[in-house]
Amino acid sequence: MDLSVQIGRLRLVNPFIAASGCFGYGVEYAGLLDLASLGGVCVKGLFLNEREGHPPQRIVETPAGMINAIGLQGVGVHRFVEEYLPPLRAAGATVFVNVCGTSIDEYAEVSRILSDHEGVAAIELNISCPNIKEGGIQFGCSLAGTHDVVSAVRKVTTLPVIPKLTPNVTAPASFARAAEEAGADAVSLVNTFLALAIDVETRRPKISNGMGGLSGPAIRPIAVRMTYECASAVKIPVIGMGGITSIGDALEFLIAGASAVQVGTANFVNPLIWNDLRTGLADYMTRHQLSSVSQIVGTLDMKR
Amino acid sequence: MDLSVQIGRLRLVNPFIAASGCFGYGVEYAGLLDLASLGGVCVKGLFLNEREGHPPQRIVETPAGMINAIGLQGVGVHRFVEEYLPPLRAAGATVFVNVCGTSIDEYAEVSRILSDHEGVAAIELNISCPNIKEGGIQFGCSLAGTHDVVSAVRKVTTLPVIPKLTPNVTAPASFARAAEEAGADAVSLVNTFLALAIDVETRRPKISNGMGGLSGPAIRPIAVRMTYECASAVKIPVIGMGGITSIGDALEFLIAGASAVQVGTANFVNPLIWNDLRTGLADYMTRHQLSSVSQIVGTLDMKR
Amino acid sequence: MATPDILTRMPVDAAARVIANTALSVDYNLVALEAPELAALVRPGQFVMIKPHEGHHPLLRRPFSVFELLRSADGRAHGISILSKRVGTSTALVAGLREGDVVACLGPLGRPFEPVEAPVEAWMAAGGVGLAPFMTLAEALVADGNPPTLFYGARRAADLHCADRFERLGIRVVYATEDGSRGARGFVTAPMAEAFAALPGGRQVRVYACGPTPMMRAVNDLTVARGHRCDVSLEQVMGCGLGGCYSCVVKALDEGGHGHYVRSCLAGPIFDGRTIDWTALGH
Amino acid sequence: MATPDILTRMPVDAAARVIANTALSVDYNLVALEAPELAALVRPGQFVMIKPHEGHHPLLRRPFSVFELLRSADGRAHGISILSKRVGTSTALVAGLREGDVVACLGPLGRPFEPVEAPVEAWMAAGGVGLAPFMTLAEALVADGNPPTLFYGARRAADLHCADRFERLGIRVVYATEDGSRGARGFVTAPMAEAFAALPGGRQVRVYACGPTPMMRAVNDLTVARGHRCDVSLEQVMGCGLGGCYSCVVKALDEGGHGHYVRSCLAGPIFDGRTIDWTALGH
Ligand SMILES: Cc1cc2nc3c(=O)[nH]c(=O)nc-3n(C[C@H](O)[C@H](O)[C@H](O)COP(=O)(O)OP(=O)(O)OC[C@H]3O[C@@H](n4cnc5c(N)ncnc54)[C@H](O)[C@@H]3O)c2cc1C
Ligand SMILES: Cc1cc2nc3c(=O)[nH]c(=O)nc-3n(C[C@H](O)[C@H](O)[C@H](O)COP(=O)(O)OP(=O)(O)OC[C@H]3O[C@@H](n4cnc5c(N)ncnc54)[C@H](O)[C@@H]3O)c2cc1C
Ligand SMILES: Cc1cc2nc3c(=O)[nH]c(=O)nc-3n(C[C@H](O)[C@H](O)[C@H](O)COP(=O)(O)O)c2cc1C
Ligand SMILES: Cc1cc2nc3c(=O)[nH]c(=O)nc-3n(C[C@H](O)[C@H](O)[C@H](O)COP(=O)(O)O)c2cc1C
Ligand code: FES
Ligand code: FES
Repeated sequence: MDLSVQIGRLRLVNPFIAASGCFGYGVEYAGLLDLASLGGVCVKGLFLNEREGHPPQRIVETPAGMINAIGLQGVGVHRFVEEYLPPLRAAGATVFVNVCGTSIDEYAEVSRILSDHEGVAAIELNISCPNIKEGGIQFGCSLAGTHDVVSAVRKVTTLPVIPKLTPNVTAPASFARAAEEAGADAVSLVNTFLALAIDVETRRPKISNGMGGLSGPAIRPIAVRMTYECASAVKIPVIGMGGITSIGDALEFLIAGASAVQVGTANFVNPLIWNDLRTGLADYMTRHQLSSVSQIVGTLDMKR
Repeated sequence: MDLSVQIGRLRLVNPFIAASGCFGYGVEYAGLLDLASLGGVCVKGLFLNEREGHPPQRIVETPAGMINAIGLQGVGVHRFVEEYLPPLRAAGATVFVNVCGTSIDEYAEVSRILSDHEGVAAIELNISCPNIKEGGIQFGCSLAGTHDVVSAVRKVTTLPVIPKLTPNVTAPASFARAAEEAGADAVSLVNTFLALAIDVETRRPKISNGMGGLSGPAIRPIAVRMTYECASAVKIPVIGMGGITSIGDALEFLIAGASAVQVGTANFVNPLIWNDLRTGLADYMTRHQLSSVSQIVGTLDMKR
Repeated sequence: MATPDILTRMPVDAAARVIANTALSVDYNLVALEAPELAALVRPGQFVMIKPHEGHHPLLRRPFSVFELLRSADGRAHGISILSKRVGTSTALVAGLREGDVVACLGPLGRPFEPVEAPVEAWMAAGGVGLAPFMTLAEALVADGNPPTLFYGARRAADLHCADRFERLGIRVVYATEDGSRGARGFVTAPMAEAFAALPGGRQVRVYACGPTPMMRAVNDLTVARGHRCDVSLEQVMGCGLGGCYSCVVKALDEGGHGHYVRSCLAGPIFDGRTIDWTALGH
Repeated sequence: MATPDILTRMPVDAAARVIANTALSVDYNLVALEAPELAALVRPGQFVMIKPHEGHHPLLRRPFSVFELLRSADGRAHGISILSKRVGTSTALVAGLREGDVVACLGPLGRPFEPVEAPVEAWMAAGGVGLAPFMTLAEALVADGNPPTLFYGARRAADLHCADRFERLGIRVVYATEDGSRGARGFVTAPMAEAFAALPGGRQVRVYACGPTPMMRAVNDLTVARGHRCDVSLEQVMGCGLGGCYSCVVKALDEGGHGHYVRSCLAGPIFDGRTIDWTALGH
């Protein structure tokens, strides 16, 4: 069964991509599964330089979800291209790099460096991380900021540019449109929801950073809605995510209009989920007599 | 133990209020529990006239949550004051009325009629229902709209006016400020998150209206965050809600800055939750040697 | 005005201990629950809202008809049983309950069946797990000296359960199976139509029906066409069972034939079939 | 460069059948799991990530040390046991596991203990459920002909479990309880200090410690002050156990004494205590 999907000019063997921050640099999983069997591997957010991230406790569970404030700990783009990109290439992974910045220049610089190296399939612009003070979400919560970051990166790379949108706004679709106008090849969403869990005995936040980002099944119904809104608003492909734990969940996003999906939190629970997703999709396509994943994308019937 | 709290000039016997739409008109519960033992009973949203609501299926479960699109079925304000207000008064309930409108005039008119009757303790303005086409959230998603509805109602009533805010915006705190400036006595939040669940076999939404509002434990960490943001932004009291299922959950909202809380979805699961909440609060106050609930409100220590 | 009616309901939220859980087949279970206060209040055809587990998965309770009243030697009801068919998450949890487990059980809820008095005949039409609300009705009718007839349909003989319990009450059971493996081949409407044909002139019948919506609709149509009344027990998705959420509505017709959504947990689940807008029913 | 190291890990995700679940006390359980492929890979002190239930409540797996390797008559490891102390939701679910239940069990994970060779003495310092990683280490040391001493502390005698299993391996167990109900009164550091005092001059010791963070820190301080090395097994909150989430970090000191967050599921959970920034440790 052909499970491949097209994101702009990028062909993925299947629509299932490991979400950024939930799959390390990919290499950590090479002993457990075949990285080439994933539609894509989106690595942890990278700045120009190394970053320590927030002190622990960095995660806490919530009903059907979790809050994280990792603070984008990472090795920086230089160490990434030297130490991690080669084994990823060797493993045959389709590598998405999640690019961070505290300034527009930094986004452009990191993207430029990545473009100089073989083995990067696409750039996902993280303009939506709720967990860092400078940069990130400040661009993702402003239409002009979104436009400017995308335009700047667009100028320095021919790689597909995929801004990742935040759900913490009134109308994500308007951000998808701003990204499209600025030359994005696709958009991905959702990043995490800004959230707070309190230890009532100490009256302090449960995680060290105070607030963090909510992910997991809890957010899925909101993420599906936003994916539908964005896919209805733009012509470029949409990559949907938020709480996918099964093929049924993934299909909701595809039917809502996503051309591919990312899986984050569920990978922690079931690192072999990728096999289930592939098998489940093939089974669904057989039952519904479909020969291409594109026949699923955006087929939601909203009429009463 | 004195569990009472003050919302403006309104004194509640305890901080636990039944949330609108999750407790019928209150009278339905009079056979099961003593309505006077609740801090307040917020009745289902009322327009001027009767309203049929959406066709079933109206609810669907999601991970640790549920989506509803009831469509504000209701008896209208006239039947309410005639048929339901008298038994509520007789039962000793502190009655919050959730007021809806398709126009600013309708909000004002319903509020005026309610003010003419004994037994209404406060007016909660539902400017945040995601489930109806006209009115509601269109005011709640615009700062000017919020301001105008609150001002208009403020003019026609001396009852406490409590606009209920939507979480489907970038910065709920700015809406709390707009409400405060327009003369609101308090704000309540959150209403439900706009959400979508899809039946992947039929490729249609699972509920008849298409989209609906997500409530329940799933949303709690986001609701606590928004409550904290609003309480930090305004001087008027904040009533927090969203996914409260236990005293621990309720305390998170109080510590984040809510002066009282509402319980919606959890009441479906455990209609006697009110007893547990009262007992649990008294126990917490004893353990922490507190003599007044106000000693809990807004005591979150956000310093690292 | 619905208010006074509403105020009379005083359900109990019981922490009910599982006395026994008997698997009747791969998907049917009979669960006996200790709940004396609740059991004492049950009227025919009422239901309970059950949560068989801790935690939020799934979030909400589920409605189940009270199947049997469990009685002590002195005749006092000390518990109830439920007949559960596994279709999803909660019914799977119910199937997995073990003796000694405790389930949250709220009830009794809903408008009960009105048992008719002789000489009006009582016929019960059950499809599959739609059998559940009829044991309490049968007992009431038998106690009133008006034993009913049970028309009991299922896909195949293996899906017919607990009929012996009705026969032990002295009730005539007429079977129908889709594959003809027991009783008439086809739906219960076939033997019912025959029974109507054989009915002595002038004899009135009250039909009570519970099962899949198309089956209830067919039974209602048949019954009404013959000039009798059919009370149906509708199964809507219920969020609370108490009138709190307005999720469980069905479109009921007023005297002018105009449809209004009414809460089936309060105004139902038992409805006079003539008052239902069948085309508006969800599934 | 951590990459090559990472690539050598090849854990297995086993659907492990519960062979037995023994309640040792009100909060301690010993759970035997059938998982031959996984068991074959285990090295001393490694852990597994377990999900004892279906559904999202709780959402994530939980880390547990491999306690024993269960061996067939021919000596082949066909399963593992875990020693679980009930502290919250998942450990309560573990306590409730019944024979025949199947749990998702991913492992083995983490950097293992390095068993020292004679003449270096091996001392194991366990606090409470911190005993768990030491059985596999003890077996390796015994097999190498260098049987360790176990210093085993708990609040009270009733909280000391499974020590007999160590004694059966021929290991000397020195007890300490906070209430003095067995062995020395106080913490394990007291008998350890005595043992250090009694140590023949020039004799080297490697201490291995696992237990509450303050206990491990005290043991490390004591050991390092006496000029020996202490390897500790840290317990951070872990989201994945595989290096995917960066939740489990501890601040490790580089040669210049500068702290960097490293993932304890990959770089640990076993660390040389001198390389840890103890003040930065969460709890
Ligand atoms: C008044 C009343 C009395 C009932 N009595 C009984 C009884 O005695 N025994 C019994 O086995 N069942 C009874 N039911 C039906 C029972 O409540 C449902 O089967 C149950 O809620 C399904 O829960 P679940 O978690 O197993 O399924 P879910 O996982 O929630 O759903 C599984 C599938 O079943 C469908 N479904 C869920 N609820 C309903 C429903 N109410 N009607 C139709 N389809 C539904 C869902 O759409 C889904 O496709 C009764 C229902 C009502 C309203
Ligand atoms: C490498 C490793 C090996 C472990 N081996 C064992 C073992 O063999 N046996 C055993 O019983 N336990 C072991 N633990 C600890 C065990 O993982 C936790 O007790 C468990 O995760 C708690 O889950 P819960 O759902 O029961 O508690 P929760 O409901 O998640 O939490 C209950 C309380 O415990 C606290 N808590 C949760 N996780 C931890 C943690 N990792 N450290 C400290 N406090 C925590 C929470 O903050 C909360 O206050 C190990 C931990 C690690 C990291
Ligand atoms: C622990 C953790 C770390 C994350 N780190 C990143 C990151 O570095 N960059 C990014 O764009 N998103 C990050 N995310 C967000 C996820 O990529 C994803 O958008 C979000 O978790 C929703 O998907 P899920 O519900 O499947 O996890 C992180 C999420 C988690 C849980
Ligand atoms: C079935 C249902 C109906 C609701 N109807 C109303 C309503 O009429 N007016 C209103 O302001 N909010 C309504 N709400 C929102 C709740 O009052 C509350 O804001 C929301 O559910 C979050 O709280 P919870 O998670 O405790 O349910 C409704 C919620 C549910 C679940
Ligand atoms: S089930 Fe909630 S109103 Fe009927
Ligand atoms: S537990 Fe996820 S990186 Fe260590």
